Amino acid sequence: MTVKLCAHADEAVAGIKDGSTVLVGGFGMAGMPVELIDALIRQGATDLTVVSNNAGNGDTGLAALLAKGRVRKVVCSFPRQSDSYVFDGLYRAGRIELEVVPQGSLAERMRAAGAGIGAFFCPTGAGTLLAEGKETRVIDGRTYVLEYPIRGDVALIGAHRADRMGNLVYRKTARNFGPVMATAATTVIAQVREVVDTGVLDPESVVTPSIYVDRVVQEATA
Amino acid sequence: MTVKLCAHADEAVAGIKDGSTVLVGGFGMAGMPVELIDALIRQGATDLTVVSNNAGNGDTGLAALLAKGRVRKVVCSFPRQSDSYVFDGLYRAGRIELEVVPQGSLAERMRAAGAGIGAFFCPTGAGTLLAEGKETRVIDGRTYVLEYPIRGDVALIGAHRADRMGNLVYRKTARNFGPVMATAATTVIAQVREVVDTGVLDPESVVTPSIYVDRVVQEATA
Amino acid sequence: MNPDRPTMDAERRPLGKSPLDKHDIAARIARDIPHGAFVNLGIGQPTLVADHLSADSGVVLHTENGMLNMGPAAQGDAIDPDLTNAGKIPVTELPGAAYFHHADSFAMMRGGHLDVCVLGAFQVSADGDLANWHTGAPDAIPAVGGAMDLAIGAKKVFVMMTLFTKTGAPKLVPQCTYPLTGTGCVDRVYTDLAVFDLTPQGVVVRETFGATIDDLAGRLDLPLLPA
Amino acid sequence: MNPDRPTMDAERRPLGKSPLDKHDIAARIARDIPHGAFVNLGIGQPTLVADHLSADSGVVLHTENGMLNMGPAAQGDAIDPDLTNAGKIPVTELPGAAYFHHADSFAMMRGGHLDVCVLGAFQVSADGDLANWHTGAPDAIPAVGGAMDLAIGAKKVFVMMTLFTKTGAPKLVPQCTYPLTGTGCVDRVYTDLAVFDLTPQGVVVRETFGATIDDLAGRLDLPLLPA
Repeated sequence: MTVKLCAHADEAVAGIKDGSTVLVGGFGMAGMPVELIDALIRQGATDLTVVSNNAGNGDTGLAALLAKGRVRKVVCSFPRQSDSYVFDGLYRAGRIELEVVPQGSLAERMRAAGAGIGAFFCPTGAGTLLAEGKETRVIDGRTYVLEYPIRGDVALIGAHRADRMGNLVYRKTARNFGPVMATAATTVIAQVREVVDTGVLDPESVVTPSIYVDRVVQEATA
Repeated sequence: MTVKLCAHADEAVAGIKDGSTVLVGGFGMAGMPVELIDALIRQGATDLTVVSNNAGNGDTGLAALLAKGRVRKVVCSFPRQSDSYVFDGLYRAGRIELEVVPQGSLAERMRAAGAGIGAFFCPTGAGTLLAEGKETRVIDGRTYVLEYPIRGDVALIGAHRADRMGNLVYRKTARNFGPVMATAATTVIAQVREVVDTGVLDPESVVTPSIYVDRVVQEATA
Repeated sequence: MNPDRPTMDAERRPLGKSPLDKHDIAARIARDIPHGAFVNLGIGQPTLVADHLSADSGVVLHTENGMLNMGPAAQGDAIDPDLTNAGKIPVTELPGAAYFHHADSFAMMRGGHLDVCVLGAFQVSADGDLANWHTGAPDAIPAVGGAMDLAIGAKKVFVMMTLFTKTGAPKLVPQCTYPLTGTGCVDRVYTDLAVFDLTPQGVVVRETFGATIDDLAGRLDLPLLPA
Repeated sequence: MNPDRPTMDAERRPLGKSPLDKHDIAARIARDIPHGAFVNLGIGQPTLVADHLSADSGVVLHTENGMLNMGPAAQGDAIDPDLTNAGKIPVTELPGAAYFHHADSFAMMRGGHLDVCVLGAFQVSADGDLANWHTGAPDAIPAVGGAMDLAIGAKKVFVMMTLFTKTGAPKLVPQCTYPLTGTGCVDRVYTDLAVFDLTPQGVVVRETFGATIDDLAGRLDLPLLPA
């Protein structure tokens, strides 16, 4: 349905419910939707499951959401970083759940959710701790692990530009998880640096077509 | 490995072996690698399995390859067209095998081959003739069919422009199966309208990165 | 789209009084497509629906060969062999269009992102099974295209068909006898004589055209519920 | 890349006479990367390999966060927060680069399209099992990143590590004691003391640096075969 152009990040995150699964884009700071995360902190939803590559850095963004006790579970590939002390503390205190997923399986499981795939046999992690308890199958002599989709109620992503219909383009490696998450969530909210008129973006270069995007907000600091 | 820029389509298709599975791009004439197919006819490989959306039109291109008795089996979504008389005749005479695959499953099975997925549960076709004999599973109340990858020994695709490294861009709906087939075959051969210097294509807009492309030839008629 | 606007062709008979022709059915379907919906129109008669969507409907057309925001058929110099619809007919692009490859296009369909698709049918069963790809004739060459993907993918699947074959056999049936395209996938059936909702409670007649529910009940082999 | 060219730093000790430092190992690995190969260099020491690839090597670097033809680390004004490598360090782009999203990037890896990846390791077993993501310590927070995807994806997986830990324990072992990253996935191990091929016949010593095969055999708990 028609994209909603929001005047402020608070409007963009309105209505996110307690208990939601929130997909959060970005790889390090590249593509991280910082203003949307800050708005989510103000918005107040709690008991969240956050799916993101990392589990927060320093004291801002995701780390600040975690520090406020609003996240029940993190699904990510790499929680441990030099400055992931907020997550580390919560985890060691038993105050947050963690599901570690190999980075490619994390992306592919969200792609499966967006693409209507019920489950898929993936070679990654076969024979490792991360496949324990999962169904496996040998296909053509190779062992695969059955992986299920990861769906979001909401996706918060950062993109470079949107047009007024909600088509998105990204910039360099800030693209990362954004396009995949945009396919995998019921409500997709994009923070962009610039909103341009419809027709300005080259149709050959649109990465996330408007069909996937529900709300767009231009960065206040852009 | 480094892409080979070929001076002629005959050079581009050299070495295709009897018994190969050949993925052929295009949807109708859009994206159809006509010069590569003509070169394959001259090249002589036989006992081929052809994977393509259609099974040839009129008397040229794929239909001409079929007419010469060089194709053992066609895997496609839509063989029957107003001018598919070459295929129709061979099929009714029992001289060619046919595997009909829903169009999206055809694309997704090639994507799986390119993406290292061993098999996937797909909702398309569940409960129909095309799922007969296939493993099914109910996941979250919905019935899925287990589909396996389709790999090519060779892919013949049409693209708009290539750079000298082999990066490809397409044009409008001529993109169709090309990018997927490029990921799914051992040797990927692209017919393009123009070869440009490396650095000319916008890195944000490259659709098929050079890693997937083995040989490039500029159309003689371009 | 203004749901109250009349059909575009002023010469058409007013709805409800007499059976609809294919243009009337297309107009009737267009009225039910929500503003801003993402829609795929199947090959053949369903493409007529596009003619009845007003410019301000905000409806975005998808074509499974890799495009969103497809425009009308191309004429004259606008014909571009690189730009066709799923029926391989040259079309145009509207501002805000996007192109993508086949795997992405069908991921979009299969993943449930399209709001509506409109398909033709040989038969539809009371519980929403669809048969539209294969007559089952022994000498027929099977060809499915994207029909199965469309049938299971869109949030709402509308069927557009005549209610009876040329020989008078019902096409809305208790059980399909033709090979299925998908099971339990059809939400609503638009025909020349009536519009039917296929619900868990049964077949609900939403509207009739030149026929009464009793007329229809006498010719169909399944129970009909009033709206 | 000219496989005969010397290491780039003329001050390095000649190979073969004495143990290698990490720069020497990186240079040794660079020599074995074929011209025009598509290569992923793991986070940490493997990134040093890039310093030893000449401009005419034709090697194209992949970074799993969505880029091919990555250039060297960015300096000064070239630093762009939108352009980093998998270690989140600002990098540059070379002509012929391409960007793609995470699912496409890992499809590229998992699908076997990379020619070579170079990874660090805690342990490698004789039959190619790799342990490089988790110490197994009870208080460790598990974090795998893209290690498991890289381990099973590339056509050739090279490991770069010291042959012994700081306390002298072998890292090339009969069976890994640390949690595995992948099974049977390592093709070759480059260390400070030797280069090993892991073959179906056993561990083959291709080359030694300041040690003899007998020296190594005495310190490793597995049989070694000469090249």
